[in-house]
Amino acid sequence: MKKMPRWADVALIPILNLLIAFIISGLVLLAIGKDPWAALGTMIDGSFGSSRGVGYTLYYTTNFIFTGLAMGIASHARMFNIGGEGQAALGGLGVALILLAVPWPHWTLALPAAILFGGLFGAAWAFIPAYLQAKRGSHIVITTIMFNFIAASLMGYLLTGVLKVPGKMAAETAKFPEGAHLPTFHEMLAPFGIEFSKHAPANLSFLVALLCLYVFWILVWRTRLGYNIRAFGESESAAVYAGINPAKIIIITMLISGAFAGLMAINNVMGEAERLIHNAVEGAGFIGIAVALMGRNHPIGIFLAALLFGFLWQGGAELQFEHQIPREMVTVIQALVILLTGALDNMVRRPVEKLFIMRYKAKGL
Amino acid sequence: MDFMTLIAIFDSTLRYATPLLLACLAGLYSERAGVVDIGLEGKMLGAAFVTGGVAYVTGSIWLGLLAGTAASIALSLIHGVASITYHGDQLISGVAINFLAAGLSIVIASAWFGLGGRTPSLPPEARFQNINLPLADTLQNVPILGPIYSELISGHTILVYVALLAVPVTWAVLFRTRFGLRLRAAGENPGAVDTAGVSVVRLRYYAILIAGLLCGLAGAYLADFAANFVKDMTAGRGFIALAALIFAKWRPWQAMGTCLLFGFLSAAAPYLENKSFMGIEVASQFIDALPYILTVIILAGFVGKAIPPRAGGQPYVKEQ
Amino acid sequence: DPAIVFDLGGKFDKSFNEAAYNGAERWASETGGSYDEFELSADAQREQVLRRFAEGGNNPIVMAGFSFASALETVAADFPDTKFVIIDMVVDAPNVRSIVFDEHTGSYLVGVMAAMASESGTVSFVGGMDIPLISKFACGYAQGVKDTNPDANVIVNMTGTTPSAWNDPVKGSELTRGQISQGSDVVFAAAGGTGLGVLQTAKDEGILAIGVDSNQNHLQPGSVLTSMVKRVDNAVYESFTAGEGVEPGFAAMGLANEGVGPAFDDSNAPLVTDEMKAAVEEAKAKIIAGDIVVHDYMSDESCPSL
Amino acid sequence: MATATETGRQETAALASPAPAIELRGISKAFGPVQANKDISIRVEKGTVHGIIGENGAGKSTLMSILYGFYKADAGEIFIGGKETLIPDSQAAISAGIGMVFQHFKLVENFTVLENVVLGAEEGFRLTPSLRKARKLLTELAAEYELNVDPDALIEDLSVGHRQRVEILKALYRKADILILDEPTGVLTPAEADHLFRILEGLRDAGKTIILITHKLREIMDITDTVSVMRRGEMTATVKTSETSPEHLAELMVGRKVLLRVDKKPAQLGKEILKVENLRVVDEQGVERLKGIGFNIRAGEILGIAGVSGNGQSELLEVLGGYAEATGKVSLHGEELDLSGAESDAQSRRLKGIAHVPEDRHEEGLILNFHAWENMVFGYQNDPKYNKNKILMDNKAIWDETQAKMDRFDVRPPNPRLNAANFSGGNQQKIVLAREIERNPELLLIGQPTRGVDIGAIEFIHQQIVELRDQGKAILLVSVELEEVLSLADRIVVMFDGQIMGERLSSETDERELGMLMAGMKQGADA
Ligand SMILES: Nc1ncnc2c1ncn2[C@@H]1O[C@H](COP(=O)(O)OP(=O)(O)OP(=O)(O)O)[C@@H](O)[C@H]1O
Ligand SMILES: Nc1ncnc2c1ncn2[C@@H]1O[C@H](COP(=O)(O)OP(=O)(O)OP(=O)(O)O)[C@@H](O)[C@H]1O
Ligand SMILES: [Mg+2]
Ligand SMILES: [Mg+2]
Repeated sequence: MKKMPRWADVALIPILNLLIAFIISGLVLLAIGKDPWAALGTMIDGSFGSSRGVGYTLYYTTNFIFTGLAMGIASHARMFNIGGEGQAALGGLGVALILLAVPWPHWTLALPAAILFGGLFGAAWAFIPAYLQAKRGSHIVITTIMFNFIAASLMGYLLTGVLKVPGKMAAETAKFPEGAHLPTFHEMLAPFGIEFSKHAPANLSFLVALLCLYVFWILVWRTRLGYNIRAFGESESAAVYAGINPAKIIIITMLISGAFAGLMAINNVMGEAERLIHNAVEGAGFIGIAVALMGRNHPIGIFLAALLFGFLWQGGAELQFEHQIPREMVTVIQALVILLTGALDNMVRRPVEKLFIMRYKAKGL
Repeated sequence: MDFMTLIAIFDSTLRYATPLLLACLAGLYSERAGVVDIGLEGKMLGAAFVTGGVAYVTGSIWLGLLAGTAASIALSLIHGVASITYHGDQLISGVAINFLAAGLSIVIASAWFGLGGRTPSLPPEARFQNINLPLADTLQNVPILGPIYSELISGHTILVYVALLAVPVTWAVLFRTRFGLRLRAAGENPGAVDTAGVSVVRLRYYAILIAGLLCGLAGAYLADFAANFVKDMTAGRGFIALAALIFAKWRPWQAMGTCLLFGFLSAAAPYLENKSFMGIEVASQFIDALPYILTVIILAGFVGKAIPPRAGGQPYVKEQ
Repeated sequence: DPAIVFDLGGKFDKSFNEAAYNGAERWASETGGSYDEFELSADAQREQVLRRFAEGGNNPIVMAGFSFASALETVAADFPDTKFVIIDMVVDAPNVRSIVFDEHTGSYLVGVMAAMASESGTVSFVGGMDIPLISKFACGYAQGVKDTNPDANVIVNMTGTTPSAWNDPVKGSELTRGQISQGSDVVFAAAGGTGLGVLQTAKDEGILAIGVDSNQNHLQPGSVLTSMVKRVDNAVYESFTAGEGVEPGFAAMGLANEGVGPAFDDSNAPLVTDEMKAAVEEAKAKIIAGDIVVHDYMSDESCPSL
Repeated sequence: MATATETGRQETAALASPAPAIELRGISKAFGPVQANKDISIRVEKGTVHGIIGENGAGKSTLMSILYGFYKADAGEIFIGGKETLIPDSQAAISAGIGMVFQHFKLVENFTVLENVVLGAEEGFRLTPSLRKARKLLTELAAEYELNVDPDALIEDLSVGHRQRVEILKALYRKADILILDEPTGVLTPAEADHLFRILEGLRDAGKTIILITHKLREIMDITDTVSVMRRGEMTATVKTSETSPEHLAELMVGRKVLLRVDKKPAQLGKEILKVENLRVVDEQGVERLKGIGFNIRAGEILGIAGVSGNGQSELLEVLGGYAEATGKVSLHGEELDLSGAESDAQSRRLKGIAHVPEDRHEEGLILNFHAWENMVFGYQNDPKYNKNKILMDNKAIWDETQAKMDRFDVRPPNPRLNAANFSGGNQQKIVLAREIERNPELLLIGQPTRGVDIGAIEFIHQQIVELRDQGKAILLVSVELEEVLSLADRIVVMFDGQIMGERLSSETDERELGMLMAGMKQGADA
């Protein structure tokens, strides 16, 4: 049965894939006349070399964990939720509304409320596509694409209208009250005598994201609901035989998915911007698709993939500072990483597998 | 709304629909053969960029079209190698292609023209001419039918007619040829194709090559229409085409109907905008979202369940 | 060295950021100096980049865009010895120079020209994303049109509600065609890359267009009536030139100091009549003198002329 | 053999017999580390029917797939008609005159019969002339070999038997001289199977060579000329059918003596468990699939439902299993069940003590990509036994129980962590049975219990069912295997077209009578 040892499967192959992606990226850099080694050094140093770099990397990572989880849970029910972008935007609306509505005295009170409202609004935005899929058979891919566009319009309407601060140019809400300020890493680590940059956006949400990874794992592999979701995702006919109600599973899964996406708002809206700005999601919903796919819908995979993309975003920004490499280069590197680790996996896996099988045979296993 | 306005709206509908339709048919070939393609957007974008650049440099839109199509096909081939040869996840591969095109087009364009993401404007001689169908001028003054013929039907660039023509051609290819039969079978049950002695891999490659070609035309249309390439100029049309494909249940005539409908909603929207300024403030976002809202409503109310090709999205693996 | 930060649209947005970029380039080529630059790709980078530049010793640091305000407020306090220049927004700090433009008055003047150039009595406006800044353009424009020809009809369309609205020349073109079919023969585009499609279509369809931010008259010579330039380039150029000595405080760039206004050059000379020029000069004088009050959309977020 | 002299000419003089239709030499094939075929050699003479038997996973299908160019062998040679032939792909196999009917049909469900037949063998670029030509040829073939199917019917509307005819037609249309059938009767009714064998005999008489893979020894005895036995990837024996017996073959196959008949005591009937009255089912297309049927089952009784598949048995199981809507009255222990088809009914039925082994283990009974231990509670995941609290499942308990059940049912390999997909058909079926039977249900619904299962496992499965009956439980057995129904059931109900054609005690009826009823001929049977 065994084709290769587990470490090769979970570590060696992805690392080889990444290596190839980086080599090709390096070639592209060479082609536009930049030094790839220096670029790599800058990226690593810029994203992990200082506490500020780490703070940025983890901030982006946090966003991608949430959207990755959103995509991941839907995938377990074999649903392709392209709507993470819109759901995260609505999550932001929920967070903003509740944080602006109440003069929060302390974040310990504000955070649960924000989690509740962010999740609720994200879930609500996922509900209609879910309901239409479950009851009317409308394809979830189309409806979620449409709901991304509709969300953008809705947010545009609200942020240039009722929610905008009168007299201000920016399409954004007022700043949230002081009491809604989430501790940043700097504030969190100071009591332990650890010096962390004051000026990095990473905040308590990162811990919430880690918690969500754990919750996701429990949910999918340790609860009955997760069991039902996976069973439904594997085979609808078998699920019906087992008494699992497809419509209910579709709707519940999408609600959870939307809630995860909506939770992203506690990081970017509550934790970083401290107000709701237009287009705050900035494509994280789409990155989430790649994160979940690359992470094989498993929380550890999602975490690693999110970290990788966080690294690319932060390290890529440093490329611009240090080497005047156009910011689109990061998009190219991202594309290559997704392609190599996600879609061209077998290109590396097959030869490696052959090597291992040859070794097994030689050893007479 | 008077008659000429209606003509103008339909005229605009046709132009909006053209790139959608080409991309939608591209997706149709690909998905009918069992290869899901969410990389339509990226392929269009890549083609638009290369078309814009090459047409400017050579002064010939035809060479631009050729090069743009080649670029789109190259992206298709990446999709093919990943998802057909290496049995990779088709969705991941599509996502990657979208990113790749978005990034590379700008990186290369910057290095090439130094205008950032843009390519220089095409002079009129490096663009497609509007084709005036025979008698268009003569018939112009015939009531009703005259304007319909000379304004609406006549006077578009060649790609509009190519897109419209691609619909019956696609139908005929899919349902009236050996190739079409095999292609559809590859998307429904590749095992049946394989055991019938036909290579599934080759069929799927053909399908994605055709998809690359059509996306190339769609991208070239955009570059030609705007007379240059601008960063991210596809503006989500690839995703709308994908939605149209599902809406049309993977059928060519329905695809045309859907793309025309989407085109119509986009074309009509600006006419609906309130003429009072306060009205705009309230309504413009709503008008903007209207096509999407209507799509959801129509989908929920009238279209019902769309059953994709059964083997869609799965790599064909016969031996591990 | 000085440094400049471009907003999310990127330095080649054919519009605002590009104007800033041009100013920086002009400074570099004239003085032979060098500068650092950064194009944002995420909102969270605003504070990061300002800090990076300040720590790196760049001075002054110019940022193009109103969205920098809150990031700048915190960063400026941390680097009292660094000078910052923010364009399009006012930040009150001892080491910050705030430069804002009267887009509405400039737009008024191109409105005057549009009304005079129009034969049909219908003119139009294509905006990019529907945000207050664009409404400010639209509103000034409409007032200029109506004051010149009270019977004129102004059609206003916005391209979209997502950032892709700035980069959709195809839709810009279609919107223009729609406006033409409703009678418009002069179209003002304030829509970034989308505007390129508007200008192109105006040329293809034989009507007149008005460019924005940078001087776009040369893009489609013979079809661009004028451009509502917003001398962001000058603002950047002057800030760079002043160097560390850049003066903190508030600077309003309006008609009086040539901060905004229609562009006249060889490209549009054949299109601009002497009457137009005279009317523009007259209106400009009246606005400067306060005889004409151009309504600023931002003042009450409404537009009486539309 | 009439052709001996002809073929002999091409042969080297050293060979006494004529060139065999097929000869395989030293074929080996590994899937990764699994050695599916080990150095297999075999000769099949022209114009004969050659049987291949072997346990699940013995490597039969793999060997035939290699012959058909579907898989590539790691080593070995293939001779067709005495000539060494390379078969790198199915195209080569087809050119060499080989046709194959796979166990899981390779048909495009939403194509017509005609389209499926011409697929890959079209005449030219345009489809219409090919189809026209195929239609003509199809009519001829149909007449010649009694292979009637409507050329314009969609495959998805056809019964399994008809689909199989399409597969055979596909091969004949490609002028196959050698026809391989992989478990062709696994899903056929006796009548259909008989029909198939008549066809096969006709083909053999027309000079074609046939290789038949089956688990049913009776079929081997009935129709084959020679038979090969495979075990664990190796060819262990090849014998003339006339010189062997079912018992001997079974022993060769399993490696021990196998009981080929069901050994059971007379039923000890208890009180009535299930009562069904006037049950009606209308499907989504508005077709009435059950037309008001009624029957009962008592404790300690196996009620067999015989009938050609597609006559309402599946619907009956779905209704009783709680996931299809129906009207009428069904009572368990006298308590009426809700037939509204509410989605949670499948759960409540289980709570009421109805266990269900579905007809199709791949589509319904198992989640192929779940581990064995997860499958062991499939349908019972809500049982408090498997849950620590309202939210968390108790995986440890499930795991332990799975190990115990796998032991008791001799599931091989007894590894709870293996995915269901990686068990052979017989062992997959044992997992489902272990799950359902070990719950000690009041009523067991069981559909096609031994479809595609090898004889070693069949023996075991039958024993389990009888044992449950002897514990005083009620069993509803649906099977298209008449032999199975006759030997297992105490009482038999025959269904035809959604109705009950008749009811017989199994001790008082025979295959002929039941066969008549299954064909819808009441009078003939009663007479
Ligand atoms: N595609 C495959 N990939 C990996 N292993 C396979 C594959 N197909 C078969 N095998 C392995 O090869 C062995 C032989 O399988 P094969 O299908 O030939 O058995 P079989 O004799 O046809 O069984 P059955 O009676 O159940 O049909 C199996 O035990 C299985 O482990
Ligand atoms: N892709 C695969 N990977 C591993 N094992 C496989 C694979 N495909 C088939 N097998 C194994 O090959 C053997 C035979 O497979 P086959 O499909 O013939 O099933 P089967 O036992 O005949 O069951 P059924 O009759 O219900 O289909 C089984 O042990 C099965 O698990
Ligand atoms: Mg088999
Ligand atoms: Mg089998």
